[in-house]
Amino acid sequence: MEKFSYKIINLQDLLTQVKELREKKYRLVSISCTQVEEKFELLYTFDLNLSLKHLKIIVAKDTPIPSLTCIYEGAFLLENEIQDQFGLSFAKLNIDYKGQLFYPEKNPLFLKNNK
Amino acid sequence: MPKTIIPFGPQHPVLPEPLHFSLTVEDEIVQEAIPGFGYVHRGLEKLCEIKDIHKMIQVVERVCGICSKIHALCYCEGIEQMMGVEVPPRAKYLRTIWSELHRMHSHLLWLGLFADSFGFESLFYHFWRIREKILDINEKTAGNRIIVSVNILGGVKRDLSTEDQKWILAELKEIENKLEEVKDTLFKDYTISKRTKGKGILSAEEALYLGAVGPVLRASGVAQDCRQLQYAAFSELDFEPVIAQEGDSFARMQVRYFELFQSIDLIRQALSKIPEGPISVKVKGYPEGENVFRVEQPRGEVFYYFKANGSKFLDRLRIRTPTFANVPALAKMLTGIELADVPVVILSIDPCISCTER
Amino acid sequence: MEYKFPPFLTTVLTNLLKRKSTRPYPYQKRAPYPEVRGILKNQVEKCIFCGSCSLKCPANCIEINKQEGTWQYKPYLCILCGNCEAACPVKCLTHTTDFPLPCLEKKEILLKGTPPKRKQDKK
Amino acid sequence: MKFIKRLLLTGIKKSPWLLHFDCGSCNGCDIETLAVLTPVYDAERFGVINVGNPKHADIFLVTGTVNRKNQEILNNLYLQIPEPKVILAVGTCALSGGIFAEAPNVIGGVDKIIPVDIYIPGCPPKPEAILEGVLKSVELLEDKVKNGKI
Repeated sequence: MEKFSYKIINLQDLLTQVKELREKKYRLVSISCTQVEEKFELLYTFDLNLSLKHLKIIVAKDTPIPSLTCIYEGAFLLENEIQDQFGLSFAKLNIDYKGQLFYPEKNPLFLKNNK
Repeated sequence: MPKTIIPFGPQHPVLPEPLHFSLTVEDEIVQEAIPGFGYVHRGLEKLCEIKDIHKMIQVVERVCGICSKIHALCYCEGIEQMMGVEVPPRAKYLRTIWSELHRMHSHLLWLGLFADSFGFESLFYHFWRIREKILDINEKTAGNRIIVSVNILGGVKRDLSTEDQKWILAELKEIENKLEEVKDTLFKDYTISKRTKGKGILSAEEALYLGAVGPVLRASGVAQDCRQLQYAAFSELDFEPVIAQEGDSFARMQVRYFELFQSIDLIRQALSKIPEGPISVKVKGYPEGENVFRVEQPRGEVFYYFKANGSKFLDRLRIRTPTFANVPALAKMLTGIELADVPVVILSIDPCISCTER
Repeated sequence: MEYKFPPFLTTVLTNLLKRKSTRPYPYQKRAPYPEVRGILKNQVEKCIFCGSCSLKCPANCIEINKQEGTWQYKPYLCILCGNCEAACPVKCLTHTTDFPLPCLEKKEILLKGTPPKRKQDKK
Repeated sequence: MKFIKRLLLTGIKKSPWLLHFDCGSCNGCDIETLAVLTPVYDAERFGVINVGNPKHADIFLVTGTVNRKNQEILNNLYLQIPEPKVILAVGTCALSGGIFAEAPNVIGGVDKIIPVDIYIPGCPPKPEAILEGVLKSVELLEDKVKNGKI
């Protein structure tokens, strides 16, 4: 198996970079969110013929993140999950559960200081 | 005809698990399907902050009871890769054998439930009777019927004796015969082809674009199987991904049925090549850094992301399970079909809700 | 539609002539396999109250008091993983092959033994 | 009146109907419960049928932990089952939360929301244990009918 490596990109470049990958027929595998102190790291993973490509963006809590749903329609579940668990917000989601995908009320349980 | 919204689930006779769909229906034809979740959500990824890396094996085994062994395999191989632990070859083979047994029991379970969804009760019972043989193998060799708990970091807990290996081969022969017996029924029966052919079609282009994985992707004609990544002992075994071209519910059944024979073949190959030697090595220290790992589950590719900080607790464990990836494709398949076909199409992706929500 | 013989009918009919596959459970009990993990038993006279089982338990179902020599086990929390059995240095913990039976209330098991004397105490 | 009671008693003894609800289990207990109803363990020998409608059920079989979203559904189903009824909690998760007791979205065992009559420990319990529990619950049902005000 290949070694894990990723590329850190700017928030503004995200959509253009992902669009390029889509044209090369990459498949969206996952978006993984990690809280590192006050910031959040989002790791986007793409796959083409069983080789992986990772992009990483680092955002603060209040910055709206552009949604991938205009490029990959199926990203709405992954993004809604992050919205639920970490309280981040995504702009222009095609199906927005407003933080109620998993919990009946808005309550980001995965935040580190929130027990 | 006005549009009507029909709630499907969470408590529905055909679904063993709570899954909710809001179906917008116009004149018996589904126009839009919006999934709803949260009835099984536990938040177990967060447990990695209070349970150490060894105890987390038991937690990830309980992400899903059906493919528990393969979750543990993915977790262990991922952590071992991070720490640079070399697992003894015998342990690799044993992991492969148990994971293929799990794939078989999961596929048989699904074939039964699928038969139940279109009302073929006797076929449902037939498949579940065959499945008991695999559970007996699990119980005898690993000590539990479903959650076998054999994996540890650095190897496996239990060994297979020569008598057990012989017994497994004999049982496999019997299972193979029983499966051959129903081949005609599955592919030639009028009811089955009427209920499944042409229902829930997904093209290869759409499947890739919506991120479908596993048998759903392979039934659309894309030959992608994560076992080709050669984790565990798969590098030394021969196999070709099973594919079908039509992309409908029938094709998905076909892929899963032939994967059963593939698994039988893989177990036979593994049992004939299994080397002697120790079954585990001692793991010292704790992992540091980031890693991703993926393996092929019965339902498709599972993706693990680890972030560790050198202490005995992981910083973050993220699990992207196969059904989670298949749900957008399912929502797409449901549009444009008749309301009466909804249960069949939902079951055709083999939904595992406890995986999806974790 | 042209009539076709349903292929599963032959299987169903031959099944009628075969042996029953049902295990008549309450009347006839199947012998458990020797490797099965069932109820957890502690031979408390052998136990040294070292605490490794409670450390290794992923569900925190074992509590140990070293001074008083008590071993407290909550069967309703136990997930039968077998980690404690593997961790025990004196092999006093064993899983029997019988499965835990249904009960009307949640009970804890409290065993009392004599903790081994420390070296300073012996002097 | 006595005659009706006796009729009810035989009815409930010979065919206790079962409602299965998965409330956040890992599927292990669910498939074991289903395995009990299929040929190898065949609970239909005792007249047990898995029904989808709570109003038809006598035995309520719950697997898994309770979380914030399904506690209402669990309570709803419980209220809809007519008396006399027996509640079975199957598996370690349903008893106490098991390994997930500390997870962020888990409230705990089933008995935090509804009263439980019989607990079946095990992770997952063997089909034999579930069958034993179902048989025990038939006895309890009988007691409830005998001592009830019907």
